[in-house]
Amino acid sequence: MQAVLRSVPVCAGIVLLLCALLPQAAMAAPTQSFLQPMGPVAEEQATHLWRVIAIAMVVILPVLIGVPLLVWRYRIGAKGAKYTPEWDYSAKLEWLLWGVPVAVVIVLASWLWYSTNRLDPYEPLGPAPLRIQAIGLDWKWVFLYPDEGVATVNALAIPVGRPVELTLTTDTVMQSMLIAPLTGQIYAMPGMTTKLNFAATRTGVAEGENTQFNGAGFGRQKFAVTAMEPARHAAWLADARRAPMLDAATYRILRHRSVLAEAREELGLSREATPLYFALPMPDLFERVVAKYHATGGGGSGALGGTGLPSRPQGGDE
Amino acid sequence: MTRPNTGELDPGESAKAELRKYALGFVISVVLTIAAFAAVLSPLAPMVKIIAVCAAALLQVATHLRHFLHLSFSGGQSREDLLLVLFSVCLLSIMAGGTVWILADLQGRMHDSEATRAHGAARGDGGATSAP
Amino acid sequence: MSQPTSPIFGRLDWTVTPYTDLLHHVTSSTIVGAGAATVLVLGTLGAVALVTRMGWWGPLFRDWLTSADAKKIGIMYIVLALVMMARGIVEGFVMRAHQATALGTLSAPESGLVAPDHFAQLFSTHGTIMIFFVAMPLLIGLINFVLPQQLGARDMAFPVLNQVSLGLTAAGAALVMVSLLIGKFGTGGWTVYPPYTGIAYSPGEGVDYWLWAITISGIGSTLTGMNFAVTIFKKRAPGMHFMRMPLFCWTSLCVAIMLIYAMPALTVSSAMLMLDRYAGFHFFTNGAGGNMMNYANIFWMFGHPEVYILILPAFGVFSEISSTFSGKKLYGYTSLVIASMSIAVISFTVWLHHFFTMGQSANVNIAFGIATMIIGVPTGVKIYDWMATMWRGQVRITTPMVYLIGFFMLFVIGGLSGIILANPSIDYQVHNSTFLVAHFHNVIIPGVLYGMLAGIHYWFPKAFGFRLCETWGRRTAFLFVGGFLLTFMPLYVLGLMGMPRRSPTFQNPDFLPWMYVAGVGAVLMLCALGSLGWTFWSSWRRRADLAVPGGDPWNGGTLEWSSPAPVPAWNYPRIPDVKARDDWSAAKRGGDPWKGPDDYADIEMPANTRFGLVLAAAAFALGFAMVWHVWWMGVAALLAIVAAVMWRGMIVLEPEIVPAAEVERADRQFREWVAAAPPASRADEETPRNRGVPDITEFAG
Amino acid sequence: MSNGDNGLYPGLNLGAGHGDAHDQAETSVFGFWVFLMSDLIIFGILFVTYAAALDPVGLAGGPGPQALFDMRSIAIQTGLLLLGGAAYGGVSLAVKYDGGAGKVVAWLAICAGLGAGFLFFEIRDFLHQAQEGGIPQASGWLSAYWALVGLHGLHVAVGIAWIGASAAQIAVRGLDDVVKVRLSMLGVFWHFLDLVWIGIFSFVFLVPLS
Ligand code: HEA
Ligand code: HEA
Ligand code: CUA
Ligand SMILES: [Cu+2]
Repeated sequence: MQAVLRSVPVCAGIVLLLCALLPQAAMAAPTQSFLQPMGPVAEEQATHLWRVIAIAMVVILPVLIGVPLLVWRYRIGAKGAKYTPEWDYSAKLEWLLWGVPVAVVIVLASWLWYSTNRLDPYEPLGPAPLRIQAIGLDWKWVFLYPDEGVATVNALAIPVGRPVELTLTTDTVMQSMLIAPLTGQIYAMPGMTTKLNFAATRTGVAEGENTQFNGAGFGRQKFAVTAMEPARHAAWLADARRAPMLDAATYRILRHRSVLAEAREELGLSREATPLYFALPMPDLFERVVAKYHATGGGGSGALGGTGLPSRPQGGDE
Repeated sequence: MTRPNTGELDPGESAKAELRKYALGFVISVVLTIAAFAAVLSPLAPMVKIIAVCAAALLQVATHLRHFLHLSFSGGQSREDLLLVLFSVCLLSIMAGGTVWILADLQGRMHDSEATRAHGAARGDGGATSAP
Repeated sequence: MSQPTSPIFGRLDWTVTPYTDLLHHVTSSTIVGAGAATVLVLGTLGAVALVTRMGWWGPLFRDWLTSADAKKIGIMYIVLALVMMARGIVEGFVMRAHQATALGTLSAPESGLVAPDHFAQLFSTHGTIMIFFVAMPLLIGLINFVLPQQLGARDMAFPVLNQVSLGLTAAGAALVMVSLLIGKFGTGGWTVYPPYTGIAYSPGEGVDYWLWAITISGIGSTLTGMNFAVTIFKKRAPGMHFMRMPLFCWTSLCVAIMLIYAMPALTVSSAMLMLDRYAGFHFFTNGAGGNMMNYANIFWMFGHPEVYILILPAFGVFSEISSTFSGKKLYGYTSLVIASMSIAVISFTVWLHHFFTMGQSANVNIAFGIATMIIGVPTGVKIYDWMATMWRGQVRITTPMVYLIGFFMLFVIGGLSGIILANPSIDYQVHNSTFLVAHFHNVIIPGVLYGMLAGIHYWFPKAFGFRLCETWGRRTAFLFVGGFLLTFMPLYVLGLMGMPRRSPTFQNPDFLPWMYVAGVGAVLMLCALGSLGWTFWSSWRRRADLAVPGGDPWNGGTLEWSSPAPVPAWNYPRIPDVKARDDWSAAKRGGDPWKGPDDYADIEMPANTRFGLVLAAAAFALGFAMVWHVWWMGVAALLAIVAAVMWRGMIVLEPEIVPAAEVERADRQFREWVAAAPPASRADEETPRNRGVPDITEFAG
Repeated sequence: MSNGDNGLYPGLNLGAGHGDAHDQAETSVFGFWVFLMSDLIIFGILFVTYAAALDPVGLAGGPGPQALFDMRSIAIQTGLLLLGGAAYGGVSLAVKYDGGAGKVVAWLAICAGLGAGFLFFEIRDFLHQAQEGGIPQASGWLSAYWALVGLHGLHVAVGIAWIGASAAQIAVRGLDDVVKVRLSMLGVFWHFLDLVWIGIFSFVFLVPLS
């Protein structure tokens, strides 16, 4: 029993140590974490994380410190410890037990309010954002720059300093796009559009990914986001514009359930995970993909492929 | 606690009273139902109609609970049952109200791109007339 | 979908077993699959052989399967949970082993122990089993065993319905188990979000297994909730006012309320998904007016209350043991009651926090985020109240207390990560990451599982008449604490590093060290499981030394400690007349607590019936038939269910009468034994001198 | 509460000296109320699903309320169900005050008849709507409509079957305490269907037609 008692504070120590160390460890990782932000959104999110932890310590630490002390002080047979078996209520203590957590929650809730409003992903970060559209496909992302006439698969390039407005949809099941060092995630769903507004404040490469499981290739639905100087970005766009066209036939191949490497193979390219670049002849491709799911009759299969609905039983509409 | 419907009264007397209660409930229900239908057929503004229908429905639900299901605050089991119903309605309104709020908000934020807006508009008046 | 359907066998044929896959390609993945199926088959055969050899079929059928006694039903629930748990834990271990070997590149196909699709089945079955077929049966079983005794009642309000609930839960569990051998389970996780789980993207039987298993067992749980609620409202012993009920009864009431009002949401969302899949409806499909967001919405209307269904009984257990093992009254009874009830009610107002990232406006997220944080207040109050209970007590570090201490130290970290997740702006980053996985294992294992294990240790003597070995019990508890820390703390790190949950592969080599640590932790968890098994086994072998026929081994305060151990079927010879909160402890303080009643009367006990068994079999047949499109069998099973229900509605079950003389004989014998037994003080608690008759000069907690 | 305080149920007249029967009745009928509350949540969720689908996206170009709903038939159904509900008052009063089994069965028959009439018109509407293209596979809104109204219809059918079973029980056992308790549960169920229908005719039919 003594041994048991002695191990309690040791365990407590380990827990505290882990709490302190774990986040440090996460910081050491490259480019995939919001703890090394590349833009204002992720930066504020990381700050808010530390803020919440700090405030909550007011109510958490008493438990982590108090419990080992209690166990030690009031273990059976301990000398000099008071024993008040009938004591079961104290009005003053009640005020404290309820009051302190309430106060902490009020503080936390105010910060929550502030940061949630501030980080609404639909709010533009500044005037004249760069418009980009993302279409989630099974196990890859198609990015469209409608104003520049450029499309890519699994590559996103943004100019440092200029706000970006990313509009998302999918042409398959529900997905969720996260570019941790730049911004949080948001769901993308067929027939619907959602938005992410963000900006990069320094150059670098961030990894983006889908976080909503969608089948066997899920673990490889990643892409690189490169934040570059505006001049380089312009050059990048110009380069991409000289690439082959993203026509309906190509799009239909991309829609197959495949990861990037497999899709490249189907397009007659090498089987590796290098992004694809296209010129975009259809500036309204995104709108057409969204509209597919609103077409009267639902399960239609237009030039861009079907909607994945089971074929309609007869006697439907019309 | 008092006992509702204990049957301690003269049976004949109480039967009549209860019958009257049922009858009254029935009459109120009929009136409210007719009111709701009449409102819809009337030339009132849609918003007014909807409010009228909802009000009639709520009143009628209350009538049924009171006159047919004999719920009341008077005590004993009826009271317990009524509290149960009220608690359920409370939770249900949280769930239903929350759902309406959430889904309406989402719908608004996800279908406001040019693509979906154009389609919604093209299909006009709530799909009432569908055949092209 | 043009899979051929035979009129007799539906879509069943010989190609649906994992052995066929193994014959096709021999990989580590198919070997694991076939191995699991083999374990299932051999395990079943072994169990059948054992029961036959020992001639246990008769007693099994008479004393257990057809029994309507809530205590036996409770024990059967717990056994069911144990069986399912074995699979759930092994799956957890395989997932950890897989991820430790799953570092890959973007261009090469996925590597690692199992194939991506197999991995997806693993997390889907693991989550489903752990939530619905381990945690739920554990807590429902414990409540079944304890609640009537603590209320001073003979049984549940509806004993036959209780049997039906167990049957339906078992039928659902059996469906999940069968999916190991026949066909495959779904890959949609335990949340089964469409459209991925719709017919277009998940054709085949997998999702249907989930749907039927969950619907069938879900109906069972709803009925259980009603049973608990009505029992608490109508079956309390005279004098047992609400404000005298032990805290465990209060948390049971909360669980009941949540089951009644939350389970229907699960039933509806599953039924709607079924209609989509079987009948071409468009509730959640892509296009045609389907609205997949509504699935998430309805599912979490159930799902969030569900997680508090899991935790509240554990909180009830902690309230009991903190007081008993501190030899002290429970601090802040009223506060604890208010806190439990507020957790139950507030839990219905927060469900949106599971989809902060769906795209709604900031004000919606703010409202639900703040509502979520508010739950921290009553939870914190409970924790502080238990600490206040230990303050100025005489704390014995028995096994349940080790679990309680582990709970204190670890659960607050899980709670803190919950509070972090409740901030929409942070959740945008860590939603769907392993940070979330760490959060919920961090509240479920130190919260729910430690609580249930503590409860099992605490009440085990009441059920079987002997205590569990404390030394091994504590060893097990320490292994669970250490194993937990190693397995799940790394997942917080990985989540902050940006690793999504449910990842069959990853490309970042920095993840690898953390994966190894977590893998070691999973091994420790397996050791803990082994140690738990050893605790049961070694205690059973020493049952004569550990026997506590006096029935009150911990000098407890609530009613159930006044009866012998094992407790007789009728619980109490006369329904007790309750005069105080912690009536038994008050009686002990008043002196002469073991005085028998003046006279005895016949006792009516619920009679045995096969109704639950029949319904369970029919429900299983229905689910299986529908999964495999064997329509005739589905119709037959449905008709059988309707017929059985009609039959039950028409007849009246007569209770079994236990004659007064028999009750009197048993009761007198017990009381004479107690009078002769030497009382054991707290210092002797862990020694063979503890025969379940405490020294009543010591304060009973 | 079980300590001797028997708030009796309407429609029950178990007489003095039936302490246990009253206890049991209380437990059973209260339990049944609890069950119905759970059911209420199911209906509630289906109601909001229906409401959420009542927009151009949910209608998905399929036929809408104006094209499918027939006010006259809805009015008839409402009338039948309302009468049926009120008629159960006859059952309750007969059980409570004269105890004549014949009278009880007669009232039960009237309830069942009115319920069957309701179902007849409801099914006729369903068939008609299907012919117009208003099948549940046509749109999210129609899926919700069929599920909600169909589930209510299913409840009515169960109610009618239950009435039949009750009549059979009266024939076999006579009007004893067990049957009385079961009749009072049936009563709660039958009135509950009316409550749900009020919601349906108001929110499913009348509001969209406004
Ligand atoms: C009750 C819930 C529960 C429990 C106990 C566990 C226990 C474990 N889980 Fe968890 N897990 C889930 C619920 C649970 N899990 C859920 C809901 C998911 C999400 C699924 C999804 O994605 O949809 C998940 C997902 C999940 C993943 C997938 C993560 C991902 O998405 O990337 C992994 C991976 O390693 C994992 C590992 C483990 C491990 C190693 C254990 C082990 O540590 C297990 C060890 C535990 C014990 C050994 C305790 C056993 C003791 C008892 C049960 C009591 C004994 C009973 C009696 C005495 C009667 N779990
Ligand atoms: C037993 C189960 C259980 C319990 C008890 C909890 C408790 C809590 N959970 Fe957890 N949760 C799950 C099981 C549980 N959760 C599961 C299974 C999921 C994921 C499902 C899936 O997606 O597969 C999940 C997911 C989940 C999410 C969704 C995240 C996402 O998907 O992105 C969120 C977000 O808010 C959340 C929050 C909370 C909060 C705030 C609590 C609070 O109740 C915690 C309260 C406790 C404390 C705060 C600690 C003690 C208090 C004090 C010491 C003092 C007072 C403190 C303050 C005033 C701050 N949980
Ligand atoms: Cu998502 Cu509309
Ligand atoms: Cu939650």
